Amino acid sequence: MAKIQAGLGTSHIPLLGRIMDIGDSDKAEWAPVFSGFDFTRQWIKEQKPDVVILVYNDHATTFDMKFIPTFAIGCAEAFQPADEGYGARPVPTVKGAPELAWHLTESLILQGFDMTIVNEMDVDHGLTVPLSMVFGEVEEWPCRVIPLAVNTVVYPAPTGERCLALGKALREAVEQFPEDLNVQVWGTGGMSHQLLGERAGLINQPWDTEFMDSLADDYQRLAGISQVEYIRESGTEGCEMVMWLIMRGALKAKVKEVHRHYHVPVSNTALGHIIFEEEVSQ
Amino acid sequence: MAKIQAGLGTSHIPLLGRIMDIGDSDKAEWAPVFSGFDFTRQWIKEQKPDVVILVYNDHATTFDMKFIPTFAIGCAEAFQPADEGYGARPVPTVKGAPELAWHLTESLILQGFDMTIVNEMDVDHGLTVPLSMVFGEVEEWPCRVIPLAVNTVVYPAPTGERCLALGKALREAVEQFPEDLNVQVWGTGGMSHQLLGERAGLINQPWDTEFMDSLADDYQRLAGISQVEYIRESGTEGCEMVMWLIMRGALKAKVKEVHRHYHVPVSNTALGHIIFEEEVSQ
Amino acid sequence: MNSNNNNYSDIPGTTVFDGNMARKGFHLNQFCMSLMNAANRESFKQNESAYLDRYPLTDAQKQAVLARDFTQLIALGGNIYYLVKISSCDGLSVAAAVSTMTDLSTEEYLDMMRNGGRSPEGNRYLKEQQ
Amino acid sequence: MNSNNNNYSDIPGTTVFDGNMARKGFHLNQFCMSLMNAANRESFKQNESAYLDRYPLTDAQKQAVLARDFTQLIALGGNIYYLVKISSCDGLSVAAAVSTMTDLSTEEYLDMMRNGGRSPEGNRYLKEQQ
Ligand SMILES: [Fe+3]
Ligand SMILES: [Fe+3]
Repeated sequence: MAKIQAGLGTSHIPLLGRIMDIGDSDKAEWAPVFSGFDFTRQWIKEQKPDVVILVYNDHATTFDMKFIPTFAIGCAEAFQPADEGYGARPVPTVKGAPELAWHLTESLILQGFDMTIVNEMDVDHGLTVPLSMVFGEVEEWPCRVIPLAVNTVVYPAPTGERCLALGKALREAVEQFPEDLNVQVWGTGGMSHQLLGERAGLINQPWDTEFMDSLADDYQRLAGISQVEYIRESGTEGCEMVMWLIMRGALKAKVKEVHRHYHVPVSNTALGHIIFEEEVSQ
Repeated sequence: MAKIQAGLGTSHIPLLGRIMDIGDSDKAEWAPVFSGFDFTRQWIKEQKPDVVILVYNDHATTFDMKFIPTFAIGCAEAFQPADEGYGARPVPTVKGAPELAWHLTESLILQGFDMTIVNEMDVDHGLTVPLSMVFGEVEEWPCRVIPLAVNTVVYPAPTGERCLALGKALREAVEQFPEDLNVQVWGTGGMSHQLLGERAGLINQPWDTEFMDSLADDYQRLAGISQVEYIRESGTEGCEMVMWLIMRGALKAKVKEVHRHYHVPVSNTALGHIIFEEEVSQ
Repeated sequence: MNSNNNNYSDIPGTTVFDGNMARKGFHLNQFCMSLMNAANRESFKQNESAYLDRYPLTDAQKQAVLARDFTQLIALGGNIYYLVKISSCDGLSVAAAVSTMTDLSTEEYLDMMRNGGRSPEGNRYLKEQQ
Repeated sequence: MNSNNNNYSDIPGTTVFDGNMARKGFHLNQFCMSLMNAANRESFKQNESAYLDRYPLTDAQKQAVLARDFTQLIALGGNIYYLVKISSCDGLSVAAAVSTMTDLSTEEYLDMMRNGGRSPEGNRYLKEQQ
């Protein structure tokens, strides 16, 4: 049977993709950012996930103002890195896991989640930057990916409670899939940032730290944070953190934090990264 | 405050729109079909709804295989009748109710429904045929309409329970809207029909009758019917009946059936139509 | 006949348009969708094969479109709401297209419908038909 | 400044992209979206006004696009993820575009970011700023 035993949270800052793509990630000035992923790149080689359910938000790339799905699940065979206005990122095609994705879709809808099924889409930095940060520069992504796009662009985003519940339902669904697959869920986005208005550039380090401190054990409280509170405390784009709650919901109640990284700033944003493992029962 | 005091269920059979559009609806052969709406056309003049939340499914018109939303709510100012392959129906533009629609969207998402927000779309026979059946031939539709599109084309459709819950949540949301508006919810689609395979043409009259008999009081049981049971008993397209449950969920527990009409066949389909009123507390 | 492999595969003469079928039929259905556009319908009518070559369909799918073999098109992942865009293009009614999948002629099918449609009796489970 | 009228309208210097803003800015944002296409970017650069006339924008929206007045564009319903498609087209970084909405120069803004960003202290409620 398929199983989930680890999850990961990370910001998905476009600038970091750009830096990797132009070959600057080894430069000393970026060491404080990229060194926080050294552990991760080793860890992922040991974990060898077969499939990553990658939770991210589309940034006006595949979805425009016509249709704005709250939760969209990518069931396609493959997803091309999107041209976000300066050509597509020179990274490999993202291979999907359509059998598992359709299984999840069916299970989630029957569990009462109102998914939008996506059979064709390009994926933007929200999805490809986490892959780059975790896997580095590779010829092929070493796992298949199921994109799970969450609306955080148009108010309101789904609530924290709803995201936590979606994570739990995802786990249920994964555990019913007959193939032996090592599945990970990644929550991406955040941490504090605000890209507009006179208040642009807001960063709330204590808030971000508190969020990461609470995610292992006190996640029920985090799920109660409203979007208005996220905006007030951590900026208009701070509500992307609900996507980390989907990852957390997909893991057991007891998890171990095996890695953490926090850095301010990357362009307009606070970068956060965390890794959880479950204890594996033998 | 806005209120809901009546609801209506009806099939949305494309042929009936066609018959009206070519001016044949007065012909004797169609009397058994259209006479069942005589009561309705009088009734709607007395009811004068300001807004109808019209629950229907898109039939590969606005949504293709790329994006398939489970629940999509139309927030646009207006919706054009779609060209479904032989020119658009010669009926008026459908005027939206964007303020109420956005209010509902926000409320539904905060209540845990994962809506797809739609800001531009054409509407097919699923939406315009019920308008024609109820209002007849008019220069302008006499009310505004919020399209609520439900996926019933790709398996799985949302469950009956989920649809009933969505109806309840819609009522909650409507009742919180500050403007004095008379809102109706219409559930459309069904009844038994199957448009494919060796079993095409399936019609289950006892099943349809039982469904209409149970909708006022025994709707909880109806909500437990699985899509597989709908398909087995009332044909592949029979599961459109879940959309009537959204209408039922939006009404009080106690309702009065004030009208019913049933006719077999209209082309491939059993036609069903029902009207419920709530008792108005003075 | 049906093309599914699931808890609805015991329903006779019925294919449920599920994820498996949707995967098989993605390009076939998107081709059908293109016929919603009048200019595309014109191109298709002028040279069906050439038009079909614009889409990455399997040979079996192309043959089935050319032959208007709806039974086969359903088995190859076509969805009926998409497929009727082909028959509309041909000027056929939905009922006429649908009837070709049954063992009845269109006239017999319409007669059956006028007489109340196909009964569910004996049509719920494959095993009833053995 | 903000353009909302809701329970988040007491947050200083912040406009939440809600239904009201989405309605106001629908065509403005769809115009921005069109700049994802290289040929469209070329046409826009060649004659901005003519290109803008393809979209049913208000005069104020057109003026604000021409003036690259992001503060105004946000107030008129623009969403930042859409608006940066204009500044990308100009070859500006997101940070440079964003900084124009603050009372800082781009250099001062980048300095503030390097020093840990804008503090939330005093920036949570309008009333704190009076
Ligand atoms: Fe983001
Ligand atoms: Fe229908």
